[in-house]
Amino acid sequence: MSGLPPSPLLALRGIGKSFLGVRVLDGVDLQVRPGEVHAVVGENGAGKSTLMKVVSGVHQPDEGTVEFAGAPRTFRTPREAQQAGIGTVHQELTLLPERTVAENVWLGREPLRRGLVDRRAMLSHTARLLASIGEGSLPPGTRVGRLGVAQQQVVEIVKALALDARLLVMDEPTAALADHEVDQLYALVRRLQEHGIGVLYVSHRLKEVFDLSSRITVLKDGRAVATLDTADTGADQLVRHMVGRELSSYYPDLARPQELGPVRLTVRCAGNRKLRGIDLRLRAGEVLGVGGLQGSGRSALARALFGAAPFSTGHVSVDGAPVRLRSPRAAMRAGIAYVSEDRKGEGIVAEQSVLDNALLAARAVRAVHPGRGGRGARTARVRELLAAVDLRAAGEDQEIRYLSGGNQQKAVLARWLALAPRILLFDEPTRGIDVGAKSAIHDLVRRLARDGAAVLMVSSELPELLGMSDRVIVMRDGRIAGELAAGATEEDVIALAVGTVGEAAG
Amino acid sequence: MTALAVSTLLVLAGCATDEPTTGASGSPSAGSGSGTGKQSKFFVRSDYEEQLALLDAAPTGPPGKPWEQALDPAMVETAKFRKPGPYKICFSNAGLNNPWRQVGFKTMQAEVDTHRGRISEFVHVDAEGKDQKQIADINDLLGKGCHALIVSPNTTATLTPAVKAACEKGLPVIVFDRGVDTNCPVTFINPIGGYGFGHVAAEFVTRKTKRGGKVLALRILPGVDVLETRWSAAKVAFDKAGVDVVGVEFTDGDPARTKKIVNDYIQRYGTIDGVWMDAGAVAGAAVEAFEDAGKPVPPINGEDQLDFLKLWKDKKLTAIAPTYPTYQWRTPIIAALRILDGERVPNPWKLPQPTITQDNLDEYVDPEMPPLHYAMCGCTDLPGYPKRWK
Amino acid sequence: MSAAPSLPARRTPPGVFVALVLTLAIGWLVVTLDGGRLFSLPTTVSLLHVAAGLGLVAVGQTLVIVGGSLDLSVAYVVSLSTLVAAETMAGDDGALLPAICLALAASATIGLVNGLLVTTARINPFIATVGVGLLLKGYLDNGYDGPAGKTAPSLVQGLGYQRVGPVPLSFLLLLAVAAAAWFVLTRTRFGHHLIAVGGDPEVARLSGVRGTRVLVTAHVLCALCAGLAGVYLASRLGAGAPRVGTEGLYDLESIAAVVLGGTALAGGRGGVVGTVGGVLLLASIDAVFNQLEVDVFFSR
Amino acid sequence: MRIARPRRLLTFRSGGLAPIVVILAVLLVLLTARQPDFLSPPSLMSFLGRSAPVVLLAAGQYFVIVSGELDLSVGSLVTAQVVVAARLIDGDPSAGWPVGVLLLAFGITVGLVNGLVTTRLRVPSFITTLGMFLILVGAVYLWSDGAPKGGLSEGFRRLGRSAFEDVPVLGRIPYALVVLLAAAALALALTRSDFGRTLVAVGGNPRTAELSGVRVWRAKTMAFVLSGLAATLAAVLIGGYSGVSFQAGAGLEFGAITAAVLGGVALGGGRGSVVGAMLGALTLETLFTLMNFYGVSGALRPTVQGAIILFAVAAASFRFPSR
Repeated sequence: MSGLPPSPLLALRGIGKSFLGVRVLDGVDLQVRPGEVHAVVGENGAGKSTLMKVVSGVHQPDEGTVEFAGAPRTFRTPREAQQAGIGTVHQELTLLPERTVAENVWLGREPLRRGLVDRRAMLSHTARLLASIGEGSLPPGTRVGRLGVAQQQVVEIVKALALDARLLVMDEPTAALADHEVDQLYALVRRLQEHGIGVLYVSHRLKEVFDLSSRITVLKDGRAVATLDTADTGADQLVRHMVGRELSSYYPDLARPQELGPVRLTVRCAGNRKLRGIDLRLRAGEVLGVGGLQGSGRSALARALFGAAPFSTGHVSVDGAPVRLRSPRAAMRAGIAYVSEDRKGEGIVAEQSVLDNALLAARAVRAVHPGRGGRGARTARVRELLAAVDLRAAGEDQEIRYLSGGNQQKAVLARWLALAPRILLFDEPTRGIDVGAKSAIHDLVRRLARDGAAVLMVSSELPELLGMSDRVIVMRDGRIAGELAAGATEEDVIALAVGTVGEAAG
Repeated sequence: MTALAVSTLLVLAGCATDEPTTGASGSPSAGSGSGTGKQSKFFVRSDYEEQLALLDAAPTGPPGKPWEQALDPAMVETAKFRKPGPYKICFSNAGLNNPWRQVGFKTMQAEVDTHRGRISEFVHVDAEGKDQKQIADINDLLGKGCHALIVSPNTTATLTPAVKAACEKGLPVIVFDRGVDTNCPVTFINPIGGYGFGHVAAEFVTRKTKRGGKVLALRILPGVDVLETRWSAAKVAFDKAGVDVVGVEFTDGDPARTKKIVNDYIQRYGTIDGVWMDAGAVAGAAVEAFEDAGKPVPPINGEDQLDFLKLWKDKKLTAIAPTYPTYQWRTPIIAALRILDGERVPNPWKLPQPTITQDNLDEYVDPEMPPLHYAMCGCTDLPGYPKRWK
Repeated sequence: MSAAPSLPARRTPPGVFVALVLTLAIGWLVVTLDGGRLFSLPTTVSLLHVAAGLGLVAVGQTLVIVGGSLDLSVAYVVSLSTLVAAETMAGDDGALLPAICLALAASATIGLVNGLLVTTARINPFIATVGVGLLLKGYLDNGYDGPAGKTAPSLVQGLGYQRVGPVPLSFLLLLAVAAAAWFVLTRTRFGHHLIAVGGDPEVARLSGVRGTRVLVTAHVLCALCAGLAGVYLASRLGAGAPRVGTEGLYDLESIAAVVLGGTALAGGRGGVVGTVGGVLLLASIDAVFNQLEVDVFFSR
Repeated sequence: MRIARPRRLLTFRSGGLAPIVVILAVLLVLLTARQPDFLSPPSLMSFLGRSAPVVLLAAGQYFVIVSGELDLSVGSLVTAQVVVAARLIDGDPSAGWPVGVLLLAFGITVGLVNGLVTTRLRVPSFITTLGMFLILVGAVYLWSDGAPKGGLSEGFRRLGRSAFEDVPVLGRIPYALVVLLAAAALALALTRSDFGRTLVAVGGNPRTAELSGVRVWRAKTMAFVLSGLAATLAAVLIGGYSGVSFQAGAGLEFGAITAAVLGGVALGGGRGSVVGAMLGALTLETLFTLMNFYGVSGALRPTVQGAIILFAVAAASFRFPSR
């Protein structure tokens, strides 16, 4: 880190940023030299995305300074950062499929000639830029919608370069790419490097990080814990920097062997667009943790089991009987419940009351099983459940949007418990929930398992995953990369997730 | 524009300002004068006086055939249009969008049928009540080799350029029902007109309503010249007689709206002593409103539509039905043939405009005909009666 | 919101023009069998007149729809514009220019209101423009009892009835306006930004496009086009007509023309060329039906 | 579950009933000031009776709006039903019941088509129902050659026109009011049923609803069917009240939407109550009557409606399905 030969292109000093009192970035220092690919790695929630947004002008830091090209700068909007020469390649593509490559590249700053858009110049500039990064074969007049994802990624990069960018921020650029496309991207990044452009490269995939970068900064809990020269660093060493936190919180006891019941759910050779070759067995009384990086297929697995994004191949059986989980209703009929990771978007109906939210599923399937208890009895049952999950609200008629995240989650849980499900799928059950409510939900999950339910729990929080699960499977690239028994360490999970361990189980 | 808007507002607001302030009892003080508002901008005094004079004029022409009669005719030469038959006659129709026009058009078709030998083709284009379409229609018809063009304009002002353009083509143009702002057509056929209608009805209502009684005026739409003239004549009559017109309301020809309005007025004034209407379409609804409110139906005027005539007869109403006779749809065909023969025709061709009163009511009530039929169709002698009109 | 990249989407859809040719061919056949003539001079002139009125509105509508919005108040703007123009002219050729300017200014103001409601007040464009339309309807119903004003005779003779061969002056005006709109969409920054805002407002924002300003401008231009259509109709009718816009169903037909022309209702795709095709298609269908609806009694 | 505060009956939160009740009360005070006997039983009964169709339509529209859609076809459906009924009955008293059944079937069919095209073909509802509007207007025009034919029998008209006479205190109670009260009770029961509650969830968050096992398409289609049924009932009442006319349903769709919005039903779905929508319709009718009593031109109605829609929608933080 010392004695940098060329002066840094970008220098972040003591960057701090809080959202609603939560410290997301804390005194981050980071420097990018011209022509350097500087990788930023870290667990989910380590602050990578926020850091990138600070650099690209989307967020403004609460403290610390940003120096670019030797001068301190404040970027109030993305546009200001762009004008300064910082281009951003976003995780999701920000292209208009109906417009041509050239039109996309120059959007917002179309070249003018006598007050009119100079289309010829637009095309020729684009062609030149494409040629300069060795993508000359891509015709600038093509509609972006006709291009493959990798080519679109190229357009996205050219769009950033068209600003005469000297620093390129790339946030998970390979998230949407196939393997051979990733190679193309490598080549492209290397050529950028040759042009003296600095690249800030965020990725989950350690392989890419090692392949491309010259230095790596590891973020953990909002701090830059290390900046390492890639050449001198091994994968094990990197993973150790990424994890390694004391397990302080309390988790309920795991299942004792005699508490494990028969196999509830069996999945064989199942797959869909996002998943391949899924084989798993889930026993009654068991909490099966699902780990993996973002986009590895861990959420896709839960959604496939619930029929929200169903398996297109393979076999699933519940309690020995084959089932086809084509829709949420079908899954519900099979006794499966699902708590989504996106509570606001998929979990609650914000403007309805707590009671309405808790009754939603019971009401929805009543049509299927008419006459299963009167309405009064059902409402009474849900009221009991709301009490059982210890939901705190001003009243059952209060709109759920005024409740805390934890109480909202309890209402969602009560909704499912009203159906007495045999299999529960949790995706990030404690995301965005305060500590107290979190352990209450952990207790609830365990209690459900103890009462005979089979639980599958997706979590990106390693302590939670390891603390709650009787068994952990780790997803990578849509497959189950491996399985870990209780007592595994965070390093074990990360190693499987990023793929430093050989394709043990994949 | 604004001035016009404001003035119209004033017209309408006039009903409010002149209206007696409601006391605690809610019953207004009586007979403070007429609430008829400003005179319509369509009102032309000379036309008004002319029409009122025509009401008493004796028609010339074959007796018993009012559609061939003319009032106070001034004949014009048509020799230059003389052509050997048979003829192709074209008709640009403003629309068929109300029962009056439907009855009229059937009558016209029947009239054409009586001239089978002389008319080889009768071309009809329906403008569906759209000015734009009628302009295009007239333009289209000019290319179809018509020997004569009959136009029933959708609106006066907006059709004038198109009719002028047609005249310039040199073929005889006959306008009926609504007029145009040009003298180029060979003749303009219509009955005496709105002033006559409005006047007759207003006189009747004035005469039958007790002194100081409250009269409600119901109008269909603003801006339709035929209807505007009816109201403006009634206004003159009411003003002259000092009738207390408590409201002038537009019904849109919507019976539901009519009933609501009448209902509101009955509530507001306790009783309404006379109803004047500019058209008969919603007269039935107005009568129902009184019945539903449990009030006696006051003196009222309607039109020659059978539902009203039947109601009148069955409920023994005090009523009158001035008409805007549908037999005028026969006249353009007759006129066209005369013009093509080079015979002189009256211009303007003013048709008599009979009124149905208690005395001759029974002649016109035919229980076999549908409720929306117009009794004054002059069609009983035409081929296909009565089936064609059912 | 937008189509998946893999979906095959045409750039300038020739579909509407194929449909146009087919309609004319089939229409010609049917009308001929029916004993009429579809391509007589008067019929052609009428067709082009219908296309001119609808086209002017539809070209404006294209701009807002491409921008991801919509304008359902155009019919009332058209009516209002005929009235403003005809009443200001009052039959006087001298007042021609001020009258047209006033009509266009009134229209532009309504467009501005629409634009601000949609962008700044964040009201759904459908609701916002219907709301504004209802406001205007009340004003027109209340303030006007039929045709008013008198169009300057020179305008009636010129824009209203003058033609070059079978082509009315008004259709040439439409072509000029359409060409201008095409030029704006393809050759100006505003046009590029408008399409981007329609395609994805967030992408446009990240690329530094000022979406509000662009969309408001589009609404103003749309209302201006409707205002121009009003001036044309005033020239055709010789007077201002408070119900001509709604009678002509200019709101719905203009949207239909735009959609037929291959412009996506969600925005971000399409153009003026297709719209003109859509307008001609609708006008042709209209002409064919008009010819067929001509009742001919005892033709031999 | 722990309850910290007692629940309030009328809260001023958005979507609550308090605002519309206050507006209605103010209008009634103004109206009574002008016309003291407006609140006397006979006048009030007749006002309620003749307002019944619009109130019914507002209730129908509530179901559609709360599910996140719009139904613009109701006005044309009312006209179509009245015109069809008149032509089929043509004064024949015995045809009343069969035609009534036919009308119901027709209303349900229109609702089904609206719903299925919107949900299954994923056409935005305002396009679907606008198309339905045009189709119905065009079809009725073609079928009747531009002017209504035939007539309704007295028996058929009784529901919309007659009343229970000589009721103590109230005087006469229009049948229409009884129909309205029955329909309102039914609507209220529906909104409290499983269907009604899930429908609100569908409008509030279709993803959540889908993932909780709700068949979103079915719920929305049912809402359209209910709107079609309400339109049918309204058509019977309007036809009965005033007989056949081409104007029978003109503008009622905007009236119903305005009423619902005025009553606190959020365009975009998920919020509002059917009682609010019905009170909204009553408020709108009161407002129009008030305008009439104060001598304001009826031509200004659209302006009032437009202003209400714009204000109400701008005031509520407005969401709408963007598709």
